[in-house]
Amino acid sequence: MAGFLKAFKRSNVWRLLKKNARFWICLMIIIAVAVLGIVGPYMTKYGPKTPTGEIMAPPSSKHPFGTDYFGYDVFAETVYGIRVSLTVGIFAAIIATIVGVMLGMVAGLRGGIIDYIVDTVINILLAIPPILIMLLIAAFMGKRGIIELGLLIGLLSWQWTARAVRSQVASLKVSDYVATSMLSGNSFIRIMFKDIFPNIASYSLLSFVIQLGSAMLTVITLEFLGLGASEWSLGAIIQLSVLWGAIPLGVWWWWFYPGIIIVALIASLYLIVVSLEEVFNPRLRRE
Amino acid sequence: MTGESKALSLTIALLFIISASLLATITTASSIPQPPRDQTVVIGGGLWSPPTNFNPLVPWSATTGTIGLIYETLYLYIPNLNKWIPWIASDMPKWINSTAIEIKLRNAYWWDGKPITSEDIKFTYYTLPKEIPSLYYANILSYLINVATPDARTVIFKFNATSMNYPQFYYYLYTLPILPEHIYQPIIKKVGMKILKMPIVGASKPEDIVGSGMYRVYYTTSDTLYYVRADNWWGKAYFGLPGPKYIKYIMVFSNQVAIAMLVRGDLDWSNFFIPGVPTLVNRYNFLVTFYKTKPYYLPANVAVLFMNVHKAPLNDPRFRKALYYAIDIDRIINEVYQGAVEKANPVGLINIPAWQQFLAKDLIEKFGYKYDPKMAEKLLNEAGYVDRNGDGWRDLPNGTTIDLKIIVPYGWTDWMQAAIIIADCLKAVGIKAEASFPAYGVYADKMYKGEFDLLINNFGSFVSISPWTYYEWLLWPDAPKIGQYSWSGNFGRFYNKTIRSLLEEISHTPLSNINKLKQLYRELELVLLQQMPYIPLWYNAAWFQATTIYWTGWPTSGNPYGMPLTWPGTWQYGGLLTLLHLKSMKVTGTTTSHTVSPTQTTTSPQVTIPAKTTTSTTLTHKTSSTPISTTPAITTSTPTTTPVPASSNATYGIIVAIIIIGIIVGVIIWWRKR
Amino acid sequence: MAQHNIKLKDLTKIFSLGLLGKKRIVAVDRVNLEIKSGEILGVLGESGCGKTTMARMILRLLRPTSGKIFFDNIDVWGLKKWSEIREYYKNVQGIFQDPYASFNPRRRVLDSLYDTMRFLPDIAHDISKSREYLREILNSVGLKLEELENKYPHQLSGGQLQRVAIARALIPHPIFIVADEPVSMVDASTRIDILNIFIDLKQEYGVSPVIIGHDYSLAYYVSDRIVVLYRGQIVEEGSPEVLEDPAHPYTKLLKESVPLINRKWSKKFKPNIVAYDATVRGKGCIFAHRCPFRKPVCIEKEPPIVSLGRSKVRCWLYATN
Amino acid sequence: MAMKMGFGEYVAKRIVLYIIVFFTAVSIAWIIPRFLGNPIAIIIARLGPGQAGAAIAASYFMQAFGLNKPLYEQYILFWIGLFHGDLGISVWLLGKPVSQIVFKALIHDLILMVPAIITSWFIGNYLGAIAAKYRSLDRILLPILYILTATPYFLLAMILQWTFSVQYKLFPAVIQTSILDRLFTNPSWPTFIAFIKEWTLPFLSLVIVSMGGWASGMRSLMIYELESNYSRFMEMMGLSSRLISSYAFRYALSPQITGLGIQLGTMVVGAIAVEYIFNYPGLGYFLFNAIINNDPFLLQGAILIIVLMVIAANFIVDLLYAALDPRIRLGVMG
Amino acid sequence: MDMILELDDYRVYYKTLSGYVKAVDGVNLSVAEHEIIGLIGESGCGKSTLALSLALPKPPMKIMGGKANFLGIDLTRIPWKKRREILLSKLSIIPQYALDSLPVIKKIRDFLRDIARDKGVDEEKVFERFKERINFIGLPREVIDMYPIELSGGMRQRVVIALATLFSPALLIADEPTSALDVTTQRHVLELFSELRDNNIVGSIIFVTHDIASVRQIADKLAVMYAGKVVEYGDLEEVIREPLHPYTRGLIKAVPTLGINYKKKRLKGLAGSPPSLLNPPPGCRFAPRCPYAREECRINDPPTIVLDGYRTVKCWLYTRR
Repeated sequence: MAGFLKAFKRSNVWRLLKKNARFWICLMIIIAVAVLGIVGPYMTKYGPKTPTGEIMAPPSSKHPFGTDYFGYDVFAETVYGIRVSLTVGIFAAIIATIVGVMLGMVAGLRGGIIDYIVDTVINILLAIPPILIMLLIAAFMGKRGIIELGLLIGLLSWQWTARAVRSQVASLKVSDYVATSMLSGNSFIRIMFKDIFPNIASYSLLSFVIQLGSAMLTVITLEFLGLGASEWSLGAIIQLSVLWGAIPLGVWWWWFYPGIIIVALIASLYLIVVSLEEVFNPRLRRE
Repeated sequence: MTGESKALSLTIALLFIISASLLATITTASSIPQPPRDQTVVIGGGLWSPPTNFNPLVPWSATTGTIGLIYETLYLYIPNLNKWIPWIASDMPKWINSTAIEIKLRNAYWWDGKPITSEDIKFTYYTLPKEIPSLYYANILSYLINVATPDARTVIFKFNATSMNYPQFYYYLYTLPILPEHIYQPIIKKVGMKILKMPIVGASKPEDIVGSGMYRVYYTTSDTLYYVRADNWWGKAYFGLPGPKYIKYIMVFSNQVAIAMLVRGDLDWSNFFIPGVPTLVNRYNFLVTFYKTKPYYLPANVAVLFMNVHKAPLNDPRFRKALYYAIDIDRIINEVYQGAVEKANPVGLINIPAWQQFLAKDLIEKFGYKYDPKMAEKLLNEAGYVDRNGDGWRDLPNGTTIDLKIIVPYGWTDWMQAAIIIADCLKAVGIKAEASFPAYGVYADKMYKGEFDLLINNFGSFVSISPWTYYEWLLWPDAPKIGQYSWSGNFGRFYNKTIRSLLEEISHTPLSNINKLKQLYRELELVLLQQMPYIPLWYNAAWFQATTIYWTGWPTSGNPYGMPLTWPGTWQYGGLLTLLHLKSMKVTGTTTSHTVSPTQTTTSPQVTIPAKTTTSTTLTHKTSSTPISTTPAITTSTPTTTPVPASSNATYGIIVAIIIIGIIVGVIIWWRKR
Repeated sequence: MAQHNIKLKDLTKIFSLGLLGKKRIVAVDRVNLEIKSGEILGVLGESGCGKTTMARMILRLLRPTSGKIFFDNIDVWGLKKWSEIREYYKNVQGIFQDPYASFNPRRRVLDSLYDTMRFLPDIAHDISKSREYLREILNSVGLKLEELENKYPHQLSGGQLQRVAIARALIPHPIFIVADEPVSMVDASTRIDILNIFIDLKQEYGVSPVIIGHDYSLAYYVSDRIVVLYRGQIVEEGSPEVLEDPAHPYTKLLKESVPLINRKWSKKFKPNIVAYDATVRGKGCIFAHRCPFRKPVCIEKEPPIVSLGRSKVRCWLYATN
Repeated sequence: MAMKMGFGEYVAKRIVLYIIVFFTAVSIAWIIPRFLGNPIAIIIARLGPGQAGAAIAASYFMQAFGLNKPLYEQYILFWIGLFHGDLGISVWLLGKPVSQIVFKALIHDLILMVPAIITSWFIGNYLGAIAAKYRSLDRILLPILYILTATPYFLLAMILQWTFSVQYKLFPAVIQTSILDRLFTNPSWPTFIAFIKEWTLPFLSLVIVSMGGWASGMRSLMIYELESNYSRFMEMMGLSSRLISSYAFRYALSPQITGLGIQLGTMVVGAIAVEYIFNYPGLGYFLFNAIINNDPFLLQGAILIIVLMVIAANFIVDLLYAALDPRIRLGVMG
Repeated sequence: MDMILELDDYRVYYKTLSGYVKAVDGVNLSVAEHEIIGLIGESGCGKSTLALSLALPKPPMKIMGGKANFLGIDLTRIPWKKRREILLSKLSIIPQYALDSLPVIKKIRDFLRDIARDKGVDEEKVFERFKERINFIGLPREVIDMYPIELSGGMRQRVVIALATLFSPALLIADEPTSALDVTTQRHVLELFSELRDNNIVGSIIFVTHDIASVRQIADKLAVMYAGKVVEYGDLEEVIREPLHPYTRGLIKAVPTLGINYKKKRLKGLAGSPPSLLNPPPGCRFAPRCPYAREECRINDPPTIVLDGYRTVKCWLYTRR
């Protein structure tokens, strides 16, 4: 591992990344949000449902994000919300990436009927907005825990990854080195993991980050529509603020802070992908 | 132009032509002049589906106002004053003997000019339920033997003394709409039971319904219902005419829309639950509520926490009692409602005179139920509900884990928040509980089937002449087993022999026999306090906010003439009186043109009407000089409706289409130039 | 030395395209060929003639549409068990055109060799033994084991890498090595050395290379026997000398068009460069539309294979019908 | 080797896919609500007191909605009804035929979404092309574009609502559906202007967010295209960068056109939140209410129309794409 | 004879993260009027860089020094606007993979129109000129109304040639124009180049290739590049007949020709591989592979020695001391 790190540091990737200010800013934001979600609950003396006694108080040193209609501290709500939303998002992204990479690889490598089925499912999921199905299922799901919701989102958003992996693998499959590997007497599984996977690993990583961004967006939207995992997720805070008239009542801090954190997080994820793509792909590099 | 650009522009043009033609062919046949704003009272809160059904025989489907504005009842009942107002009846019902009641009628007539006679009353109360056994009030015949009509203005109801249900009959007196026999009888002859399936009875469209009330349907759209004053209403001689010439009843589904419309003055009379009323009342001083300060509203019904008493641990009265001690109802009231509702007493009798007299205050004091988590923990410990598996939550004595779920419908924000707080309170005493928000339909299904742990509901607990209606709904002794639909309010399936007999006896006791009733209710309440089969939480309010921009004369604590409700079937509680009291701001002559500018800071409670014309004008309303407002009354029935030629629709659609296509062509040209 | 062979029997590959597979491209058309051990077979053909498809079918990488391939009378595509397929690959190995594409860019080149070592379980289990073995193999292709240690494909030159590819194919001591354009991506100055390796393989190890290529003079240089492919069919077959004096009009055309270092093109000859549509095939001779010696029968009927002594030609010119 | 696939085959293949999509989506929309709860309960819940009446009403509605039939029969009847244009009666908006509701909602959606999609598509692609072309501008534009993409539709809607209707009272905060109705029943210029005012904010919310997506997509596509062989060749021919980028733009448009169909799907869903905030009576609004009110009939109807809309858009886009890209039009792919 | 292009100590480097790759490192070369000069070398020797940098020195490519005098203009320090004017009208380039270089979304006519407008030339004149060219090249006239994808690779290649010669440039640079073509088409295209020159449609041609046999067919002069430097230059016939530089010698020896079979004569290639241009060795860059290398060769870069007036060789062997 240490050797790998050393090699990595010497490599072009590291050299390019070091210079990329955007990458570091975005990474900082993501880390900051994650830290807020992990440590945040210990930073505030309020729980998400602890009445503070001040109703709809604007942001102050005591309540950095103000308090809401019910007199709860918005900062406390937000940090607890980040926890839930981020967990669901990460879980969903992991599932989507794993399923997408696996299906894409198997379909691309095996071809035939499996490929046809996967391709058709991908096309169906691309044609019907998957979030529509998510909405439907989420609405009628008895229990919407973090795991259930993560599964739901993950299992319905792998199609982009799968499609990209499938076409990459399909072109790798006819490549000479896979043929060489077969001539070397390697089995299908060995070829998949030794020859195919390393070549899509960096794509899988990028795909995971993109999936995380879009899963977060989906999570937030579902939460906003009241179909999220818990009453304290980021989207749910915003939903509650809308339902309780935060806009006409002028309680902008109630929804603005959680909202801006969501945007900062997702935008950072997307921008990191742009930076990484520039690093991995010389054609996109812009001096 | 090269091939591909041609293809592109053609496709886009096609897209727009499709949408434009859809636009042009949009339905709806006729168009009616928009009623002038200052003669219209805009109401919201009681319209939840498109105004298409006006059949008073299926009140659950009937549009609001069907009973009250179109068809009228014999009496009005004002719960907050415990006052009867004879409406079609001219006097209070008079007992001739112990099995007969006599009611005299006013000189009332239907819109078609025919008088409302005792035959119509008999038709409504006796003939109809007899001919349609599946009518919702057909059980009246179990004690109503006959209805006699000695003359056109006198009705005598004859009862079976043993099966007589006094509270129900009195309830029917102010809730059953009197129907025109001359219109309904021939239809029943022809279609029989199928009359229940007719959305409109005796007419082809709502505008042509023959009723007797003070408003008739003007026209309807899919989400708006217009009523126009029936200027030949019989009651003019007795009550005068209501103020607003038009009622515009709008369908709004969300709080934030209601708030937005209310503070802009687009909604005159709101029966919505609206969050932040204290803030709003402070900020917009044209807003009126019944009370100027807490609790702002009159109580209307009871929000009850139902418990599934067949499921451990909720089958244990000790556990249920502990729940009462554990739940901080005041917290819900303060956090969720900002004090706009009141805490319910442990049996849930609303603070209206007709109910309060039967509240056994001494019993309640003796039991001393209150928020006391220590007490709750003590009770739970005593009953053996302690943490047995070390997960931090209490378990059943046999070691099974307890995991309660409180369900309320998704989108019912105040209840959602309340459920969260309840779950929070339960967690505080070590009971694992979670608030869950299924879709309304799922919630209702679970509720009627009894497949739940805990839920909040209030449907049948509306204020009435007698607490019997409340208890009967809540404790319906014949509720079927869990898993089968029980359409009564005994969602928790609480069966108790004493209660069954007490309810029976109460129904057979005349309302005037107060002492006996007091005794019976006391016994019933004793059972409730001992068993705690449900927990009354707070009194849901008669949500009412009004603006004084166009209309004044709203009922307030200073002039509490009625409950200003417009929900279906509740107009008799004061909504009709409110309409009679309303005065146009224009008539009072304060201003001909006013501007609403909500005061931005709560510190300057300046009266905004007439307001200084500041830069921020949200709504400028010029008193119109449209012919309708100047010509006092087209006294003959409905205003003439001019069907707009279909071409006008199409023309408009085409204009819009041309505009859109123009924009697109412009964009294409711009794009081509690149 | 025992005689081994690979027999192609009516080998055909058709690529179906489109929704219902209506568009068909016949890549290999009823090829009958016997590849014998102990000789270097050169397959000569331009791009699109089906030579790569044929190689991949022999290497069991692409399933034939019809026809069969026999290795010592074993139906190659009838093999089902993985162990049998491995056994086949132990005897028949392959080398591809682009050495950089033939090695996984993410793996060290030696890893690929060690993979192949598993054909020899006795040696593979002993690290020092297998290193010795590899060293020997690499020496025979002119490489040193130490040069390759920890190297990734991109760190080697094309010539070196192609040598590694040959070494890899050589590991199980196969009977045949099918090399698809083994030198076309290698620099001109080193090409000949790679070809020499194949010659050495035959002479020293008894491996029989099948060298597929498009270069006229290279094919002449390296082959013991030559097969000329055009649009999926063998048009001419014989000793390398047929290239000097071809019989088939197509081979003639090739000979005239090929640039050679030691002569300039004659100005008289103008090659017919009419392109063909890969999806269209007439009834007659596949070369008929470009053939300067075309007779009516060429368009009507498929020509027979005519034996001319030193070569076999598929042409009506030599048929005595 | 060029793969050949005729234009007709391309279209046929897409049609087959869309038919599968249609059946799958509509069946899912039909099945899911059946598993949960009796939609009749919601009607009965409105009834209030009275055990006797409720029981009668329940049996009446069970029969009226055909819920007493076995499931497979209901499913068959559903499809039969569908092909007769009969989508049943809404439970939530009791008594109203679903077809009427969704038809009207569809029109409202078209009024909102078609201009929004087209506007955002044009502006977004233009911005993306500019960002790809001018590197100095890219530094500023790139983060902005991605921030826009990362913004949930509803958040932007709220920011706009707060800014433009609460702080500066330029536009009304919500749609009053009556104005929309009046626009159709009784059109007049004041109504039209009032409508446009109400329409502006939802329109902007949709445009600005999806614009970010288009622009960021266009940017990467353009960068690729500007590095491609033909761009190189054109540079070698000394052609102006204006012309080269216009070619690159044309190339990059093809995938963007394909994206249009898919984007429509996300926009429909994004529109749910926007319609919810602005009370705009489009399909998203009814879909959402159908979900939370357990109205299977309205749900089916709304999904059906949305799926049809997405499919129709995808199909138009496919044709457009084929028409624009000679590679498909001439039947050569790959 | 007038010189069209004179390169003097011309250097083009690539900027990479690890430093500069010295792809063209001090090249002296002249192209006279009306001559075809063949530029050959192995892959990675800098020949394509040299060709491309004259037309389009774009990052990461960077001109590091020297002069490139083209018709009196120094191409190394010419502003972009000025260069655009020269390109196509005076200096044209046919890029590598020319058959993929046409924009497929436009008909050739539309593409021509755009070129005409962009260059400020009359459209009709351009159409006329183009028709003339395709006529000359041997393409049907209908080509102008077709999409590039409707054409075969060879046809597209020739369309590119037609486009590049549209304004009769004084210098045409052709970068590996035939490597992706069939043998027959290759011959046609190659002959086309000399015909273009013979008919004065283009002035001079720099013909960049790795195939010495094809350059043999058309060029007048030959320049051999090795590792960023021109190692030998002279009259084509002379160089081929009597190569002076050890590299050229080895290269020519390594190329087989028809009639040489391994059984008759074993050819030998050049051992080793070219050096990395990131850190080239001091001294002669060919020294590590050179059979004649001496101590001196490894230390000092050999000078360019001019023989017979214009023939040059860059080797210590030919220094007079």
